[in-house]
Amino acid sequence: MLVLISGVLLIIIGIWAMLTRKNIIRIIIGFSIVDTGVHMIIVAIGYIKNATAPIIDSAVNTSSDISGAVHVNSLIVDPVPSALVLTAIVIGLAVTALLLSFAIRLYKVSGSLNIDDYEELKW
Amino acid sequence: MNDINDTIIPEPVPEYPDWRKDAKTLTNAGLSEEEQDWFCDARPQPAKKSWQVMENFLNWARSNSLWILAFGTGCGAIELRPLITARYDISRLGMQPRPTPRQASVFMIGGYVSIKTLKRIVRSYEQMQGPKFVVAVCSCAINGGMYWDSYNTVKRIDEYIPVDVYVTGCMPRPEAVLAGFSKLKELIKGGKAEGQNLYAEKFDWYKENQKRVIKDWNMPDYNW
Amino acid sequence: MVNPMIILAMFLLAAFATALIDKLSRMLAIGTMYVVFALAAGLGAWQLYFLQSMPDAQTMVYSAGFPAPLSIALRFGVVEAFLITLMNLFGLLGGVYLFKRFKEHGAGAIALYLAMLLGANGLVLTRDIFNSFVFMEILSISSYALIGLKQTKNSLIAGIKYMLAGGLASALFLIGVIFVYRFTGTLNIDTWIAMGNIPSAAYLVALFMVAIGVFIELKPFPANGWALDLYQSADSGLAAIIASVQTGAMLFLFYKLLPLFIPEMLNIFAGAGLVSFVFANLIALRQKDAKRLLAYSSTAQSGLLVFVIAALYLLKLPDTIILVIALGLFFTNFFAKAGLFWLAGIVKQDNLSAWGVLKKDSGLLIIFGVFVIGLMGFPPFPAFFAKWHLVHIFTATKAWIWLAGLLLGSLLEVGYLMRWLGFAVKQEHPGELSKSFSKMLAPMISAIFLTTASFFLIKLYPGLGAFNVYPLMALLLFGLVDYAPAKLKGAIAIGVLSYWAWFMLLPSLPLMGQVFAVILVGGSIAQLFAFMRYNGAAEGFFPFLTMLVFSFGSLITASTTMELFIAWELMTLASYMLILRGKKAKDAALLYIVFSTFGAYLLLFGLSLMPSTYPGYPLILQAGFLSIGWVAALFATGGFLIKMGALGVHYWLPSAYAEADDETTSILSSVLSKAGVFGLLLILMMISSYVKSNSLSMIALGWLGVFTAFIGALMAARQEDAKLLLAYSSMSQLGYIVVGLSLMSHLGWVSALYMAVNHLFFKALIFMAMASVFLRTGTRNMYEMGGLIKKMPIAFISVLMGIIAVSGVPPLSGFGSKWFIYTSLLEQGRYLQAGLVFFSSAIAFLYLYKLIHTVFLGQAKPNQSHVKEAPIWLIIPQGIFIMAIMAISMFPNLITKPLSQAVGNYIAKPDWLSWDGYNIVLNSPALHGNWNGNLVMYVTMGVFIIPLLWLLLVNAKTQKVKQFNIVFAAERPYKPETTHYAYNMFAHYFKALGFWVEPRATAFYQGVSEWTHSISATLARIYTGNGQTYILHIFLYMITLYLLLGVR
Amino acid sequence: MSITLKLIWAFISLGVVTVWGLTLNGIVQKIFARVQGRLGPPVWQPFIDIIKNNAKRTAITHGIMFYLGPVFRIAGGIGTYMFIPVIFGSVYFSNFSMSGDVLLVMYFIFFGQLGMALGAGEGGHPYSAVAVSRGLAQMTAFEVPFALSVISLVAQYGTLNITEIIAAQQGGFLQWTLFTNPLAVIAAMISMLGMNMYNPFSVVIAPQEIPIGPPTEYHSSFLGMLATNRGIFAGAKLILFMNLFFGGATNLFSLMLKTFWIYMFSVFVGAAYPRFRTEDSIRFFLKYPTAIGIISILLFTL
Repeated sequence: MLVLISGVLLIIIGIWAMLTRKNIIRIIIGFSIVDTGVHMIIVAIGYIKNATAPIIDSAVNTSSDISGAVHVNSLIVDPVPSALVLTAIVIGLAVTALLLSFAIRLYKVSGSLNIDDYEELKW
Repeated sequence: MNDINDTIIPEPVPEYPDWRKDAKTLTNAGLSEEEQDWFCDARPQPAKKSWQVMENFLNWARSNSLWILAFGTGCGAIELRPLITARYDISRLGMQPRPTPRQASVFMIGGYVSIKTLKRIVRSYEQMQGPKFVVAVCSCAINGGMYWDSYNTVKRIDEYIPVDVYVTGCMPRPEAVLAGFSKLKELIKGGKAEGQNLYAEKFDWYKENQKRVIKDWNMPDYNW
Repeated sequence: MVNPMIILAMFLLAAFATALIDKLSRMLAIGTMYVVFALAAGLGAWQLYFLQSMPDAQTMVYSAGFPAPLSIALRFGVVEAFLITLMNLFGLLGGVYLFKRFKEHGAGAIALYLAMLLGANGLVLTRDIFNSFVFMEILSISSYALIGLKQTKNSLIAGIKYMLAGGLASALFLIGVIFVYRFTGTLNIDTWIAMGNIPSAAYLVALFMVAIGVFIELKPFPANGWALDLYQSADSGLAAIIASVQTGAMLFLFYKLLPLFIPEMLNIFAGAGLVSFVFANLIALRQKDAKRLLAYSSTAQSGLLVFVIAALYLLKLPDTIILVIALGLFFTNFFAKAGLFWLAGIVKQDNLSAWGVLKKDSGLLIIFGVFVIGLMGFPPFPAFFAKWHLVHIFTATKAWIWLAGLLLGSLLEVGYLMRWLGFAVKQEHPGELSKSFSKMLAPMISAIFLTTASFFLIKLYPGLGAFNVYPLMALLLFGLVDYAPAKLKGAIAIGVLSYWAWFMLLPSLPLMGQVFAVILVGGSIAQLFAFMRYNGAAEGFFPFLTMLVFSFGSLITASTTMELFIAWELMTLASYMLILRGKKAKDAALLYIVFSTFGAYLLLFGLSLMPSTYPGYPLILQAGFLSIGWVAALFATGGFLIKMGALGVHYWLPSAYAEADDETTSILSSVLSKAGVFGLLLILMMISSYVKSNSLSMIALGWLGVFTAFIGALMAARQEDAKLLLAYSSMSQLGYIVVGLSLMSHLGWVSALYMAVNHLFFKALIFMAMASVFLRTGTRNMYEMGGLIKKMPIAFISVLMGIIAVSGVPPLSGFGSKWFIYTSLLEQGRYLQAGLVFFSSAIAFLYLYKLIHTVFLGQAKPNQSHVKEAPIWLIIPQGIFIMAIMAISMFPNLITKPLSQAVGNYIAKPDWLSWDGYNIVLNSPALHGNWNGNLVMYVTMGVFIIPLLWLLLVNAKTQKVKQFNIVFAAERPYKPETTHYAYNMFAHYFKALGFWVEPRATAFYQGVSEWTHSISATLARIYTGNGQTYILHIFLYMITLYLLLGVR
Repeated sequence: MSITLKLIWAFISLGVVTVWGLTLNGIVQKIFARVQGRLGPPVWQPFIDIIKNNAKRTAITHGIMFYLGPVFRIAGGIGTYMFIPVIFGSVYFSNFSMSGDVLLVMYFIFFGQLGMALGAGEGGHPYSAVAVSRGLAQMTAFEVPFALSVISLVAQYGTLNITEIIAAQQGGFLQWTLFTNPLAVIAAMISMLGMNMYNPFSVVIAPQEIPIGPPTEYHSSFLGMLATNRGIFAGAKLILFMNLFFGGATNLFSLMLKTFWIYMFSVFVGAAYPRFRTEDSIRFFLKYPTAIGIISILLFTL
């Protein structure tokens, strides 16, 4: 639950940063924070209290029936969100990287990182 | 009322140059090239009369329907007002003023003719349709009158357009003018008022006279 | 059955291999990429073919061999296959377009482009929500990176804005996904759908977040500032792909999610889509920058598509119908929008008014026209059929607001697209096109594809007769031979049209239809001669002329409302193109098309309320039995009245008539306006069962007609431009026709039709004669002419005959129409209307005299001394119409009897109307009267010839004089200009009655226009250009939608 | 009746109306003169004027339309007359009135006016065109009350046929439209003031201002023809009014009596009033007479 709340908090902080900071790099950092918040939420959703990691090892109490199918008897965390968050992190990373590279290019082209300086395209 | 003594019948102009020999071809000489397209350049031709009985009848009709060109060329034109209003009322003689020369048959020259007015008189006269008659009223129209030595007044109007009847006086009373019109009627009935044909026959002579006095001749020579 | 995995694998493989191949040869790498696209498109097509032969085949594929929850499911059904084909075809075309970029940037760009298409393909295929997210991100990231290839300031900042917005959208999406997963325990969409509705507010919120994540990517107004900047600044080739492929894929994802939404949510999204459609179009209205305009247009279109699928889903229509409609819209948009972006890259001009450079290449201009017209939803493009059905669906379900929004947005769209087309066709610009084969190929092929598809669509569409194809075929064929000399084309056109009219059109029609065929088709053919006067090819006339005439034919023969509407729209389109051909016709043509489209939408709505008809029998035949409701009649009437230029909606008429080419104006006025008469008559026939002459509505219509006649005549009398004068005159004359029709009586309709025929004859005659005058003098201002009777006697005679006929002076046929109108009005007791008609017809004398006096009489102008008679081609139609007028004047039975018979099929001829030889006798209890046109003609000839002979006898020797031999107060005139009484001829009249003709309609429409532009400008202010503001927009937008949804 | 006989009678009737119309014109001139305290021209003066004009030896023409203008004008006059039945019940004086009804007559009036306007236009004189524009403008206005009163007659009698309208008025003078529909008659009579172009509606020919208007350039036999038409056209209009509003005429004598007094109405008004400007006369016609005309229609419909 704490993870969930902190995830939400991170999202709010990130968005606050995106909306108030003028420096593009800071906005990107804000975006990154939002991303992290989202990842935390995902993880938090899959988490079940007192459960183990979704890896069938000694920590997991399993039993087999006659047909040989394996049954998991103890609580384990939902593996899917964990799998998802991995993908999401990769994607978030890619986007952040691209954002940063764009910001650098932009700085090279026009020498400013203040987002208010880029209002040519409008109306 | 009718005092015929005031009326003078003009003599024909005694001598004039042999205009047929000297005739210059008048092709609207006073006009610029561009303007020539806008004016007709046909000479007036003398008109033929129809057979006598018919002509007598028509002359009677003409004499009883004299339409005056309402163009007051001089101070004598003031006499036209009493003529057409209640006191003398020429309409009872079948006469009436017409505002356009096209429809008028009598041109009343009302006194002195300044050179400026002469231009307009010539144009108006030529635009009247024949047979057309001219009555010159006042001394000034006959011999210049009080403008005898004026630099800007013509003295003998019949050197410029043919005149049928002169009415003397300065100014003649309406009765005199009326008498002049009566004389004109007599002339028309007698077939003697052929000023139109005279003008057509002696056209070049008249033009020459006109051009002699009118220095800035910027009119067409043939004012149809 | 194709395993869709192959496609994805192929893309991945190619993307990775590119780096290697590029090392060998860059051309080879590019070639490989093209091959991959071609293969993928081919696979899609093959799958389509396969599914067609085996409709029940299993279309679901599981990636890991397990059923859904355990592995990722892909579906490769008909829709998916269709989209895959289209997208990869597009990828190929776009790739070819971007050839130079690839050549410059090499493997990176190629791989990114491949990845982008991979994302799109995957997005279409997958049935797994998280997988969708992945493909979405692949698509997005590759497009981000591609944008970064163009390293300009604007492009980079637009990229950043795009990434931030995209990132936020995907964050929302992701949170939503994970919460939904929490409730459902699976990521498979089909399983979600199968689980049905979970009654939990949190679940709804989660679903909402998923939906909004996708929706934001679809660039809804006003949360789309980033997208606009992106479209504007990105490379056109890339923008094209984003606008079509990316939007298409996202839309399909949205479509996949629809079954999950509760009705409230659908409602919200439909509403949001509609708002986006309307407002984006509204803002686009005042854009001057072509690419930004396209950006607005793209967002509007995606808004429309969201609206359509959501709304139709909400209405619980079968999936097939939703898909067919949505694909119809999508298909057109897909090609047209991308095509326009591509063209923008070729034109390389930001400013709309600079698009005149397109004129340098007529091929490109035609392509541009195809895209623009397709985008507007004109037939035969698929979008038309989609909109047609949408309107019918909304009408049937009484979804009035949606309907209104749809039509309003479409109207705005027509406004700016046509303005743009106007610039391209009319504005001169010195710039250059950046043409290359690779760039030209893509727009060319998509235009051809779009046109061909449309052509087949209209050909194969169920219930559409062959006649609907003729206009398009004519356009195509004459378009192909447009380089031929005008005289040859004219001869061919006249021959073909005459053959068609005589052997195919006339025999298939009832008498009333034949009457209109004679008016519309016959009248046009006679005027085609005039177009043969042009030396050289005179491009742009004959394709549209023949199209126009054929569409008249299909209008008359239309047997269903759809055929009627298609013919109507094709007619509008052809006439618009003809008007646009005029020298300064840009604005006039725009006004025309906007009003026409407004009328067409009214008509469309009216038609959608109509009952179904019997295909195969012309509507004009069925109209006697059909009965429609008054609402349908009202709207359809409104549509037709706009075409006729009735008072209040006449605003387009003067300028369109004035600015079109002179021969075109003749056709517009004399023929095209009669199409409106046809429609109005059709509607009146259908309501004749319950609306009678003394109904309030018909009396009101009568007054509308009378005032149209009255104001039209007054306006005509104060014009100085001869064409404007004639335009208002046409308006006035059509007013009489409306009055006649409004009588709903035998006599009234006969009078209206008689007037219609007559108006064709005399108005065409006058216009042809005036066309020759304009041709020779080079001006349309009447006061600049004068005295032309001596230079152009034939034109004078034509105009003389024409004005005698217009004014209704006996003995010419015009009196017949006046007689019919008065008697029919008086017979029905419409006394006051008859009085005002009389007043109007008296005012006609004012403008007619002004026309003939100031042009042909009075003083000739020196600069027109060279003027001579018009070429024979303009005289031939005049001859035809003079003969026609003389014939029907001399023998009125030639026309009155057939008309009475034609009308008699719908409203029986009363006993009290009879013919006694040429004498028409009226013996109604309310009115007795008679008219013997033949005898009047003889008497008039007699009383004319006798005085003439007398005058010739008495006046044998008449001196012909020149123009200045006039009595001029004993002076001589000096200039013809100051001697010609022409300008403001009826000043005194308007001193007394000027208050009638104050430009109220102008003020009203200008007010509407100004308000629209102000609103548009104000709305556009929300796009401040600041990236942070755009992020804020997205948030506020999300919150607003959420609040509207009202989930607690 | 054979067509030849018909033609002969039409000529005779035309001759009658010409003589009567010109005599009326002469009488009018006499009356105007007397009002002004003059003796005035003889009653036959119009005839002499016509002879004189036809006897002019020269004439000019500005072109074919100028030449045809008077022909149009007189054709309009004769034609209008030809379409009116002159004497009720007489087969000899019914002209060609079977060709059409009162609408035909009303529109045929325009034939001459239009032709004359065109001829005057080709004359090239600005005053002609000025006068035509005034005339047309005034015409649109005064035709409105006249049309309304004709419409009122339709509402009253249910016919446009002139003979039928006369027939409906037979049986004592109280049956005349004048007494059965006085408002319509008032409207029409005021409109007739405009048609006859005497004061106060004489701005068209305004001799002191635009020398006599459209015929400024006309002269000689052209003018003679126009003058003849003044007789015919005046006669035709008077007979039309007599037929519509004053019970028609059953013999030549009552025709003369009635037309004389109808004419005198506009003459008396003309002799007593000054002139309106164009816009004033338009306003005038479109106010009171039009209102009266509308009321007369409403009275018969409600």
